[in-house]
Amino acid sequence: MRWIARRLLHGLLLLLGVSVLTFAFTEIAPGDYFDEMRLDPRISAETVEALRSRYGLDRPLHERYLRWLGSVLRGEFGHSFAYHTSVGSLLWVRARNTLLLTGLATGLAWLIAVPLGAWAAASKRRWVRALFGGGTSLLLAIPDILLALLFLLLAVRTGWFPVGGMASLDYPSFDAWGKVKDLVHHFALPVTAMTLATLPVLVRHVHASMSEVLRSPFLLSARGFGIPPRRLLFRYALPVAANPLISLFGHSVGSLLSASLLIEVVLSWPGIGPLLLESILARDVHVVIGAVLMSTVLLIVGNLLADVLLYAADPRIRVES
Amino acid sequence: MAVAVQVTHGTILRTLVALLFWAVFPLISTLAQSDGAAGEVTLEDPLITNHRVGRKGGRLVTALRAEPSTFNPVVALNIPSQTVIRRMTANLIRINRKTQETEAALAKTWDTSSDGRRFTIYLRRGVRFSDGHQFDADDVVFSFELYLNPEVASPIRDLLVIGDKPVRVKKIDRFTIEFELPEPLAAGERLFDGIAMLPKHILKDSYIRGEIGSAWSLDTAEKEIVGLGPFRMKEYLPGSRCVLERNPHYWKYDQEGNRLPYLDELVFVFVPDQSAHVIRFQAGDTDIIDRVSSENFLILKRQSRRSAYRLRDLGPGTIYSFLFFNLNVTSGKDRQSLRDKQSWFRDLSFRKAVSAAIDRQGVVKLAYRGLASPLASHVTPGVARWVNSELSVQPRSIAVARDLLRQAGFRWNRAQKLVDKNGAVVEFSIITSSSNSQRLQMATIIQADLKELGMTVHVVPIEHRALIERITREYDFEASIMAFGGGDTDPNAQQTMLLSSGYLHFWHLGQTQPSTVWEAEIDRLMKEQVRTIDPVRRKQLFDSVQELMAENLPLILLVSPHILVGARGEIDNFNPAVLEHPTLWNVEELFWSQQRSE
Amino acid sequence: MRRRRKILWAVVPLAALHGLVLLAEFFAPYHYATQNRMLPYAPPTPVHFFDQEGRFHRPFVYELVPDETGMGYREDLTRPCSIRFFVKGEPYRLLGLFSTDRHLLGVDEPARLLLLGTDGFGRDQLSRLLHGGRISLFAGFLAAALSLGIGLALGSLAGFYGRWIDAVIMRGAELFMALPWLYLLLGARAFLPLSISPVQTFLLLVSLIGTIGWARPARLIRGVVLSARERDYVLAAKGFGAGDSYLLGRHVLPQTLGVVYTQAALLIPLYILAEVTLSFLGLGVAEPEPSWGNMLGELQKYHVLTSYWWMFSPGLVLVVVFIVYHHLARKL
Amino acid sequence: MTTEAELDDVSESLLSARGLRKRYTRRGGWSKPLAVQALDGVAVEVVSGSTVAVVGESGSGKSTLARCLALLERPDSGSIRFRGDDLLAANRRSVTAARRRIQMIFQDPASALDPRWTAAEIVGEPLRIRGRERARERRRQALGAMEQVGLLARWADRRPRELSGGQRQRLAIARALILEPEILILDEALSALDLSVQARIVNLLLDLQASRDLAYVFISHELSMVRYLADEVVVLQTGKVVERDTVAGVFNEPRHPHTRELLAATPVLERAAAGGG
Repeated sequence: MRWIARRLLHGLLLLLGVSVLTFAFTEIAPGDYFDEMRLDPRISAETVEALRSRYGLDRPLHERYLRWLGSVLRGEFGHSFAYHTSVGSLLWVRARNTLLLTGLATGLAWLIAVPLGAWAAASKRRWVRALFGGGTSLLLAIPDILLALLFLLLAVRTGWFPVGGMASLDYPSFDAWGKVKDLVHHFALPVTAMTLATLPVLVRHVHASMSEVLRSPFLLSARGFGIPPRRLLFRYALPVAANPLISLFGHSVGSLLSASLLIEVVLSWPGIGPLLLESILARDVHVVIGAVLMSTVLLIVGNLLADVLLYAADPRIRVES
Repeated sequence: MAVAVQVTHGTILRTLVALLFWAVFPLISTLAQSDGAAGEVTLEDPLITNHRVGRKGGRLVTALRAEPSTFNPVVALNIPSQTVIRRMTANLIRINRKTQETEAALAKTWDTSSDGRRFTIYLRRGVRFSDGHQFDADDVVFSFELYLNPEVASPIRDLLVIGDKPVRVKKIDRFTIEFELPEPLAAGERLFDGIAMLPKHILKDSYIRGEIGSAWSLDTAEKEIVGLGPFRMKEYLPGSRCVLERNPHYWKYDQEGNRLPYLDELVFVFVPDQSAHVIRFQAGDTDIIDRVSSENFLILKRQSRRSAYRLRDLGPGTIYSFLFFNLNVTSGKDRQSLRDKQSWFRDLSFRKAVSAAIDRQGVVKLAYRGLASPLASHVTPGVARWVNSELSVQPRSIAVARDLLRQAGFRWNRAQKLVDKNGAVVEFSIITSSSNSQRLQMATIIQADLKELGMTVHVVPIEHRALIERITREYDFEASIMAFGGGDTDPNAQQTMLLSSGYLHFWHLGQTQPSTVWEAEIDRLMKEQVRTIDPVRRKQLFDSVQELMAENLPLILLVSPHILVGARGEIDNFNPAVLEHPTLWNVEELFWSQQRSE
Repeated sequence: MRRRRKILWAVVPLAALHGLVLLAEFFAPYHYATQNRMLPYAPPTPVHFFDQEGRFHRPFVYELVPDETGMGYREDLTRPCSIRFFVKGEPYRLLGLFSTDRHLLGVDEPARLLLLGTDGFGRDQLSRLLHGGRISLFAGFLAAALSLGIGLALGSLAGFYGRWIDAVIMRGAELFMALPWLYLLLGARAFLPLSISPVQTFLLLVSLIGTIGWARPARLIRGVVLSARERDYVLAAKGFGAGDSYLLGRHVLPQTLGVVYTQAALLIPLYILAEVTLSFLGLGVAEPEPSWGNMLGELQKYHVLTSYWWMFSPGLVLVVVFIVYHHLARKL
Repeated sequence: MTTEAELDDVSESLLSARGLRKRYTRRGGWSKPLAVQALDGVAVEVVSGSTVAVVGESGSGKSTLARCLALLERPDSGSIRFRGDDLLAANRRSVTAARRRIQMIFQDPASALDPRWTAAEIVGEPLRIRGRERARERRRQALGAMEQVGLLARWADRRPRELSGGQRQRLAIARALILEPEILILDEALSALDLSVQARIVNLLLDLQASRDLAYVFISHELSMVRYLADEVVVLQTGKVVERDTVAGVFNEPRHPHTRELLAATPVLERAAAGGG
């Protein structure tokens, strides 16, 4: 447990470092939030200056940082210039939406990847291997943005899927079954796109570690004992192949907030991606820092989770220490 | 199972609340009566509108380009916020978007003094806020106090400060207010259009606490947002939509005595992506669409024969795009190359040659697919009342451009590059906002056009904020393409750009004295028209300003994009206009002519 | 040897592609920036072999003219224009060395040979695709080389020497992976002078991205070095009196080659793609210079996405290039 | 129980180590820092042309001892003298010189040979590091060394994975021999091999010892080969020497209980080894 405390301390230091550097970066990028008002014929330059000083933008960097740190301790994570509200409340709803999308997609991708990768690794048929290799190569080679655009095109051309939003306007008036149908309808496109974007890497990894395990003497002898292939695959081989997959799982948890940015923007999902992009362009600094820190936290949690799972799954690690 | 339990809980809770309400209601109503006993007035003089009588009911859905950032009129700036806020609030006098003239709103009538400095406004009696609270002169005085308080730093304040002095507001009686302007201001009543009236009883506390800026933010409870507009806030879902419902206390009626608005609900869905706007409109998810780009308009048009919507090309709006050169006075060693180039930019022949070489028809065809108008004056044909129709669009002529350059001492070297008197090759950069694809396209077209004159032009798309900083604060650019417009059509709204001391006088900022003769003349004309009440004389003065601008080319005008909108066919009283907001400005009059076929 | 043949399957198409792209001026029928304002978004010109009377003819095309709606195009069937090889066209310098005006393909006046249609300025999409590849492929190489170079140096230092060097470098890597680099890129563009050419600007930004991207390869390389360092033959060489530089150079770094090659094959497409994101933020290659990234970025415009299928060509090329690179990564 | 005093009179020894201590601490991981005393005051004496066997269970500190003796690891305290020079106090140069006299053969030939290199390159590597000869000369000498250990010249361009386990271990020996060392430290050098191969390698080692006057430090956890090969046996337990005697002494009259345990655990394999030879 002391180890976990140490890791958490490390994480905290990392967060501090990230926040300091992010602050420094925002200084490098030219312009600030209130610059946009300079183009508004109704607003005088004095008003812009007054607003800047009200939000402390005329203060030196370190002072602004300390003020921000203070607001983090109060749980507000700073103030959004654009939304006139605390960043914490702003981010939370959108982070939830993003996690809903990526969590669902990642879960789905794992559900598909493990059996598919294992099956392809165990299969001796040439066409299975060729199809598998070709399919994953193709998916891997299609850039996320192109994938999202193709799905958009599909939605437009067929009219089968709604574009944007998580539920219909009439959602509250539907009965339970109608609600489920509506949700599935709205989630179908973004979740599929996201799943397809994460799938190939996962499948490749499952395939690689399973192939390796299946070639090991342990499994060869197990096969010799006449254990049925399916049981062999999932009861014997999979646990052995688990270690690298657990690390990968930690990684996919770590990227839950950041992986879907382009897909969210293109398919107008009300997640953190569009907000982040908009805030970067609008120099709504605190929102950006909040979002970056949030995904850093997830990154740290993901790594920690992977190590804990690894510890739980693999007795060897315990023996070593 | 869990869901079922929740529902039961909810039902029980609701029943309890209802019981409680009915038990306490008589008490509340007596209290309210005793409170308002001094002057509880029924709506004596509602505004009776003059349009086709509609039928009640239905919901209208439209998309916003971005999520509103606040529901607070005091601090709201961006278009999405204002679009929502303006449906929930009202002003004393408003500008009719179609006629571009002022008309009565919360003010039943008003008197203007002969020198144009004093306005006496008579409020409608018995108007109520959306929570049922009475509206009177106290709310007006409170609202203006808020807007004018320098500590609040409301962007609206700048409208109400004329020649460094604020407007004075005085309550005469419960329904009469007097406004006194520090200086004469032609068409001063137009000011009132931008100023929403606020409920004193709701906002007083946060104003006293000094927190008015963060009042009515996105996390404010829906019930607390109270206004005088046709709709009031019902539900806000972060990141996805906000739903407005009919304001039951609205003060407009149709000719048959039906209280407006007709629609039950007005829904704004937040769709950050332009294409998604079009897609959702095509799919029938949204009922009205505005700010359609020309390409998307053509796509919609191609399909409109099959679909139940109609599209309107309203012609040029108030936006004018232009190329301009950096004529600022700069210092510092690192700006030496800029100063060298400024010797060309300051040469009127050079600017004229550039203007003559630009293929404005090409811009219209390529960047706007035909749905834009080339400009002769910086006042667009969309502002019919003020445009100087004597001015004509400069036809493209490379020969004319070459003559102008030759006469100004430029030559062409062996590689057909343009060189100046000192033998320096003419090469400069045009910066544009990277987020605006039309301006980028215009820059690319101009780049190719000027290549025919032997000029080497670099097109540098920069991110928007960086662009603003370079232009307004650092003066670190050579040329840029920008666009202005929106807001009021009155010449007064253009002072900040036209006056040599104005902070939007981008080509040369920070002048204490006009640096050229023609800038001095524009200053004089603009200052005179502000004091002139006679509209005909004002028009003459403003025509001269436009002539001076066209002759001296501080802005090399390009085109004005058309305002393109669409609406579902069953929406009646749809009367779009080029001014903001093009489709929803008369939202209280819109109605569904028949039940939507679903 | 079978392995080598499999690698050839990836290397040969890549080499061919790079050849095409390097000699873009020759293979492209037109200059990439030549606007044809009468032909925005013209579809690919159909190539015909039989004339109106059904007689066989050498390959020819018809001139495209706006159709009645003013929104589309039709072929002007009155005048067939033959396709010819090695025609005279716009002059250029091949590889920056030879001046010539010969192009591989061309067509008789007044028609234009638009094998992949045109973009919104009426510029030939094929010519832009060929030119764009030059920037995109080079940018990918440059950025990947920088990332790998720095990653190799820092990763092997961390893995070989361990202790505090390792700790510092690895904490740095974590930090680098978490930071929002877009800001730095926005800032960097602001510092660059306005009058340098778009290609230079872009390459500077790409170098910056490449420099930033060292963390991931460094972690991988560190892992390999860590295990390589423990090998007995490293210990044995130490026993023969070998110094650190010998050990690193002869035994440890050669171990990382596999990872480096594989990473290179994965990073190059990644960085080619990074340019799309840069274009999204207005930091991509500026007009009129084409690149696969800014050409693909056109698809973000709804009307392009739905109406002009030939504008997908950069996407198709990218997918093919990526497949080949990934194949290479797997076989290395 | 042997004491260090008993060893003092052996003055003509080639390599003598006294009071070696080495402690490993493990940081990080799951629990608090863990310390292991791998060597706790170990002394070893090697006479020219003789074989000292070090036996013990795994974890008894054998490998640490081997690495310390081969100067691949630095003990925390103690002294290592080679021909009388204290190597732990000596300058770099003389350490490098001594290192070339003391060579080590590792347990796993697969890990001890760089898979990328050819046999001739591997054998010639020590020369390459010393940097006196040109490539052609190096190859000539490498082929010579290979021949000495019974490897054919036509295998010179094969890579380790193309050779059998025994051939690989011969390759490692050839590499160790090329600098003409005086001591070879064999760290479990036979345990990864088949029995018949083991026997053949043992015979090779004996031949080499006879022809070159080599000294061996033979480290093993099983005693079968030790009896056949060693002159003297040192028994290690948890970093301490518990018994030191001649082969005959250890095998016939083991004094320490741990030695008896080890002997009991060793299957009788002499016949196999002898028969293989």
